[in-house]
Amino acid sequence: MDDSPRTVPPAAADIGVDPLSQGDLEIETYRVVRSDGSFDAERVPDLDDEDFRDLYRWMLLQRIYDERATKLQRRGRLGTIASGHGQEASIIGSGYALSRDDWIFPYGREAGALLLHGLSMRDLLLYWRGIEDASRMEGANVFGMAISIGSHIPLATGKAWGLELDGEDAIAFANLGDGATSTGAFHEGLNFAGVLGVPAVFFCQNNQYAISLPFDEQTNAETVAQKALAYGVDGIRVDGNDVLAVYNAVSTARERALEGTPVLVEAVTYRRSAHTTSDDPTRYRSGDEVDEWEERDPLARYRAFLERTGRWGAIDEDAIREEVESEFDEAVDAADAVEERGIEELFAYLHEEMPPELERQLEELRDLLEERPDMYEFIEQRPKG
Amino acid sequence: MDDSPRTVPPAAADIGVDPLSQGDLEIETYRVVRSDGSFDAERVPDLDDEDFRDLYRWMLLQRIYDERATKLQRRGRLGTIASGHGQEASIIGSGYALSRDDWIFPYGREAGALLLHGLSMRDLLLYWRGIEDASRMEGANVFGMAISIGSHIPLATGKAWGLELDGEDAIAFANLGDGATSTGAFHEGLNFAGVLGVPAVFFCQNNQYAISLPFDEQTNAETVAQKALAYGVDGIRVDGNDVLAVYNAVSTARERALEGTPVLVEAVTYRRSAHTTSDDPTRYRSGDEVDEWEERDPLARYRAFLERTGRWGAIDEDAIREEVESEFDEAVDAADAVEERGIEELFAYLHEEMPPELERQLEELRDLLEERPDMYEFIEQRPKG
Amino acid sequence: MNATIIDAINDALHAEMRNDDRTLVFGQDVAESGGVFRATDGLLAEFGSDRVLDTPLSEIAIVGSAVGLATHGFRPIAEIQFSGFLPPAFDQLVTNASRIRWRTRGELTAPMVVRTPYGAGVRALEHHSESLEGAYGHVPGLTVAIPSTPHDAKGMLISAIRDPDPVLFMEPKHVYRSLREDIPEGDYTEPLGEAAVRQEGDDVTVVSWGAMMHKTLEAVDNLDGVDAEVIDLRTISPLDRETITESVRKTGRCVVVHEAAKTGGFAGELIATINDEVLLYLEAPIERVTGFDIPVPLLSMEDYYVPHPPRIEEAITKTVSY
Amino acid sequence: MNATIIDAINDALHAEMRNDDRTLVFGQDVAESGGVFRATDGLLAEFGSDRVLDTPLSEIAIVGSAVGLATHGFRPIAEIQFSGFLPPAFDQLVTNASRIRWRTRGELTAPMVVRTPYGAGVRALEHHSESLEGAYGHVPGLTVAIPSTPHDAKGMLISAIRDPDPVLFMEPKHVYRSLREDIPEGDYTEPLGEAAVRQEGDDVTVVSWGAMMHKTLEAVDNLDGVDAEVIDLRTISPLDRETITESVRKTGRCVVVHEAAKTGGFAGELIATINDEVLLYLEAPIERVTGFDIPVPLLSMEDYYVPHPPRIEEAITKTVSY
Ligand SMILES: Cc1ncc(C[n+]2csc(CCOP(=O)(O)OP(=O)(O)O)c2C)c(N)n1
Ligand SMILES: Cc1ncc(C[n+]2csc(CCOP(=O)(O)OP(=O)(O)O)c2C)c(N)n1
Ligand SMILES: [Mg+2]
Ligand SMILES: [Mg+2]
Repeated sequence: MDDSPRTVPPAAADIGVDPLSQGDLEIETYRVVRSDGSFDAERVPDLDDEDFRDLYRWMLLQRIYDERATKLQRRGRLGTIASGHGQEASIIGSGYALSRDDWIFPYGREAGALLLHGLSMRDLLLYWRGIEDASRMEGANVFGMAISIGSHIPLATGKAWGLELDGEDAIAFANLGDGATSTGAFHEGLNFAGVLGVPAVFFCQNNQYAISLPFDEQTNAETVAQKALAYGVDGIRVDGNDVLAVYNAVSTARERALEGTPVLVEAVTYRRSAHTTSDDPTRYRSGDEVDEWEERDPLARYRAFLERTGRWGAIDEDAIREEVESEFDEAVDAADAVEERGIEELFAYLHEEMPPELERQLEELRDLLEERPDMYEFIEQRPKG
Repeated sequence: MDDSPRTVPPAAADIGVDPLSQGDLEIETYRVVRSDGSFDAERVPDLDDEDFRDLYRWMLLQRIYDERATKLQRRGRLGTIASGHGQEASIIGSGYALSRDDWIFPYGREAGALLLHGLSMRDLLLYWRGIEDASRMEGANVFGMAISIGSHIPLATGKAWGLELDGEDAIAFANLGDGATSTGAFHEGLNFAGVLGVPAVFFCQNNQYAISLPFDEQTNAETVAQKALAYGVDGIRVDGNDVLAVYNAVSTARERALEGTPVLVEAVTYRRSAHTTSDDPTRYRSGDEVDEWEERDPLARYRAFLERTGRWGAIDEDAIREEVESEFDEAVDAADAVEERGIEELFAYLHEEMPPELERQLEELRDLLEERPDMYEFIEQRPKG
Repeated sequence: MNATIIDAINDALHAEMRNDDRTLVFGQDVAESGGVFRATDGLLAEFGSDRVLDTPLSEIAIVGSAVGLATHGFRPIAEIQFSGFLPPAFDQLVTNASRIRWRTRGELTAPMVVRTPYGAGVRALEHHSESLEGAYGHVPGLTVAIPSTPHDAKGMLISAIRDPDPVLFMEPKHVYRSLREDIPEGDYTEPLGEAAVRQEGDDVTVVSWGAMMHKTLEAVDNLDGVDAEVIDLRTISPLDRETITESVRKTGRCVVVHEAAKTGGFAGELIATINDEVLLYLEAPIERVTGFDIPVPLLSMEDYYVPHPPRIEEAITKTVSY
Repeated sequence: MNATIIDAINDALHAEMRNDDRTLVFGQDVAESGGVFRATDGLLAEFGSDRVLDTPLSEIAIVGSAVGLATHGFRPIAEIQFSGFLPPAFDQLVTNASRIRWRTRGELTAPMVVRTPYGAGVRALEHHSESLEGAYGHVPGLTVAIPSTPHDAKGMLISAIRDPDPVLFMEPKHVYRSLREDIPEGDYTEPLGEAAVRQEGDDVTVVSWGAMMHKTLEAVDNLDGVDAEVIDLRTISPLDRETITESVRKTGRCVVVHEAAKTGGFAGELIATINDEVLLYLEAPIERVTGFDIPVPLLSMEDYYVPHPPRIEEAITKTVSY
């Protein structure tokens, strides 16, 4: 038994083994509008002027929302938040391509898409203020925020499965980042979706970073889109700073999904802000890079398109801005007006029927609070967020 | 806010979004010897006659080992075992391409490769008899059997990383089945290997089933090899019933891995036996299919090649058979001769230093055994396995 | 009908699949082959491939997609082939299944069951014999149920399927086929969250669950002159504290038997509960008879690991004669 | 050097990376950015990118590859960014890390550390505040260590890195920066598996660990006329049973404080241990002050969840006046 080779002869060069390499792949990045505002006329989606205006409005809303929310956070009136700054075209282009009947699985940066989907801004602010009620996502087909990265992807597969079984004309739409693609949950969720052939679209905003990790260290794959091949689902790579391209890509993906082919869409974009309000990006990336992407600003590009196509004249940016600002003001006021929750809230909602032990725990806490009514005053007194 | 679209207009056909589909891929299945024994002369590896003979010998050994182990199991002298019947070319072709310095991560069916790698047959039998000592894998660079499917893949990545850091001229070689490719551990392990560029080869024997699940329900991807693209590593698809093709494929993969590109190799083969000795495959697959694959028998094909190339004359199959049979007999005798382990074995080896509580537990058991020495007689008396 | 636990589970699945067409069964090898233990045998033929499916080898996706389906109004009954393969899906249990209702203030719920055979004793391979009910029972919002008899297996499984919240249903595979009893045809339920007194007695309370229940009964049977009260816990969480404390109030002595490793095992919670409520009634320390603080050994020695009636007898004798 | 816990951890990493060139640090954002809590700040600059690496968002791969590296003779020190993201890697802990030595009868070993910040109180997002030490402490073969002071953080982390077996090192992030003390320069170790008596007393033993240690000390301080003995458990597993039982033998009363949910939490093991060995010394039931049996709420209410000194005071008073 000991005569087996201890060293191996190198394989001869001419034996003809020709591995499949990603270099063999050609992956186009779909684009409609070039950075200077020039565009491929055939690809311009067939939308009303109002829609073209709305797309701009919503991108602007996303931008203003992020700015104002960040300020609120700095003033201690929101918890940690994650901004979509720089990703407006990806967020709005995708959100705009969805039906209200679709189910969105958010992961944090897509405020505009959620609001567009019917969520109230008040609730979104309450969520970032750390108030569970807001996760009810009332009136909108929106799941709880997937703070545990990737954990929602198998849920989206299950939801899509349910939609399919019920014959509904709607999809499950999972938002995710490039980092999420490295999780086991992503893999198992996409693979199973592929096997089931359910109406799910997995929308990855490849914003080049997962906190400090650049995309080229997240995976050795050159694109996210090619990961679709591992599951036999379709992959689309789209310029994520081109709102019309994203709209087209997601519309197409949605149709394919409804026909039984799940789609992984990669929107190539850039996170221009810090990861969250707790992050300092100067530790890990250059200002030059940030500047470069500033030049590819999605709003500016879309505005150039609107100008070239004569649509800009009818758009009153200041009016939109004002409208959005006051919408935000109102949302903050509405959020502030929400009543403090009682400690009962803590114990409710975990079970349909509260188990005796949990009731006992609530009782004990109530008793103690009667004795020491000021025990938690420090909580009620501190800043919101 | 309520003016967002409730229904979505279908995307126009001509907007030019052209998703990447697996249909776009062309994936060759590498082959050297065709089923009739004819072959591609350029691809025949440059091996000695002795090597050509050895390859046959080891395949035969794998076959005989599986048959005899299955019989032993039926007689209650081994636990559940998993046979490599039908996969001999994949097992031996890959094992033969490795250096003894490489680390094999086995998953269960690759007896021949492990024996070739220096493991003693006695130990292999002891392992399937459920005796941990055998997992020591003495004298061979072999990890514990990955019974939890896929769980070993990140370990192989870590091991390869260690080999790389130490500048060793060796790879980590993970054996796995098609089922394992659906696990999160596979995904994260391969992706991380791709990022690190470590010398790891992931060798998937796609034997068309994971217990009862056919490959086309395991994933919607048409091949395992294409999953490499998700990680930016290389992929090779090889006819797993062609021992020379597997040898070439793994040799090439090994070289690439040593150069910094991990490789996922898919050997297309077939599990001709039941999944394990506890399985009844007639519940889920047709006899016709099994017969079809019997015609593609890897030993017969290789023998036809040896005949055509005039090498068969020098091979005395009966002598090999006899030699292997007696090797097996000796291994069984040696396994039977291994002394019963004492209960101390149960408590050792979990920690370098046994914690006091575990010592206490051992003490208690010892005390009880003193009082009731026959307490565990039933265990000692029953069949081995 | 005269049934083993496997028969009872199979029967419960049939019954509830008939009752409620929103139920779905899926997992590895559950459809075409009827499950590696045949628990799901016959379901595919009766209910078709829309409702009975084989899945890829993906524990995360099995549990995660069950959550997604459940929020859509289905009642998924997922199988994890062996409890040793549940850890890959632990995150889905903790992060999603157990708290979807909580996270959405009742807007979305996860009425789902994850069935899994657990425990040692069938001479299976490594990782096939784990008992981690203590860890799962510590996850708020997750019901963990463990039947020990055919009657309960059917009745509790039907309850689990109807439960509005997620249930991890752990099946003692060691006694899958070794016990038979008559169980009712058609549907009936046994409540979750309620322990059962299997045998009344005054001298000592012995609490156990799953396969250990039967070792306990054997031990109690072997002991002459000890009048033991035997409690089958049946549900790890939510815990039926009353039945336990009531019994100990009466007997003043207690032994807890479980197969999982001792340290951090669920016996701790039971002892803490007894301490909370009936400490002053205790006439002796509560004994634990458990697996040792090691992994379950491979098959040649696994039986040394599992609590054996003599160990239980010893503990009962010690407690009673304290 | 005057140090916070974060400083101490950072210092320990520097010290041990200098001592032993087989140590490697990796995890999400540990290299370029120095860690989201800056625990690994400066390591990349000093030790280079071969030994200090950012990994993809892959908890399974982080823990699994650490096992592989460790078996190759390295000493990986992996970071899981928040303990709420450890569940995806639970299987690697159970199936590989904790039992490689066992599975190979000592042939391969996994001298590795998984560091993770745990617990609530920093107003982080969902899934950032979990305390599952009870579940991890139930996995045989896994050491679970939790320091509560800068001095211990450094000394115990150095011990963990040098430990021949895997250590899950859970860091109480709530007090990462809120405490300072002088700690020795250079290397020193604090043993794993040994509890520390933080304050001696005769009336009642209060056991705690991590951030709760400090709430406990605050509560004890607030109580006049109670002479409490305060024990910092420091290691969940292996458990230092002696220090606990010795103390309770003296005081006859005990309160356990932990942040994790009550049911199935590690207090159960402590109470069981006390029951085992010093039941007859108990003059009152042992009280548990714990998180409630719910997930940690989002930031607006998380502090209601966390044991607050008044709750601890109440429990101590109740025990002492029993
Ligand atoms: C499972 C898990 N691991 C780690 C984290 C910590 N974390 C929060 S966001 C983040 C990066 C996410 O990157 P990406 O998916 O690209 O999304 P992006 O933030 O860039 O939009 C990490 C590592 C987490 N939330 N969940
Ligand atoms: C994580 C995990 N899940 C489930 C199982 C049960 N199981 C054992 S082998 C097997 C199928 C494996 O299929 P494959 O990877 O194709 O290998 P093959 O047996 O076909 O060689 C399954 C599902 C397991 N061992 N581990
Ligand atoms: Mg990103
Ligand atoms: Mg297979």
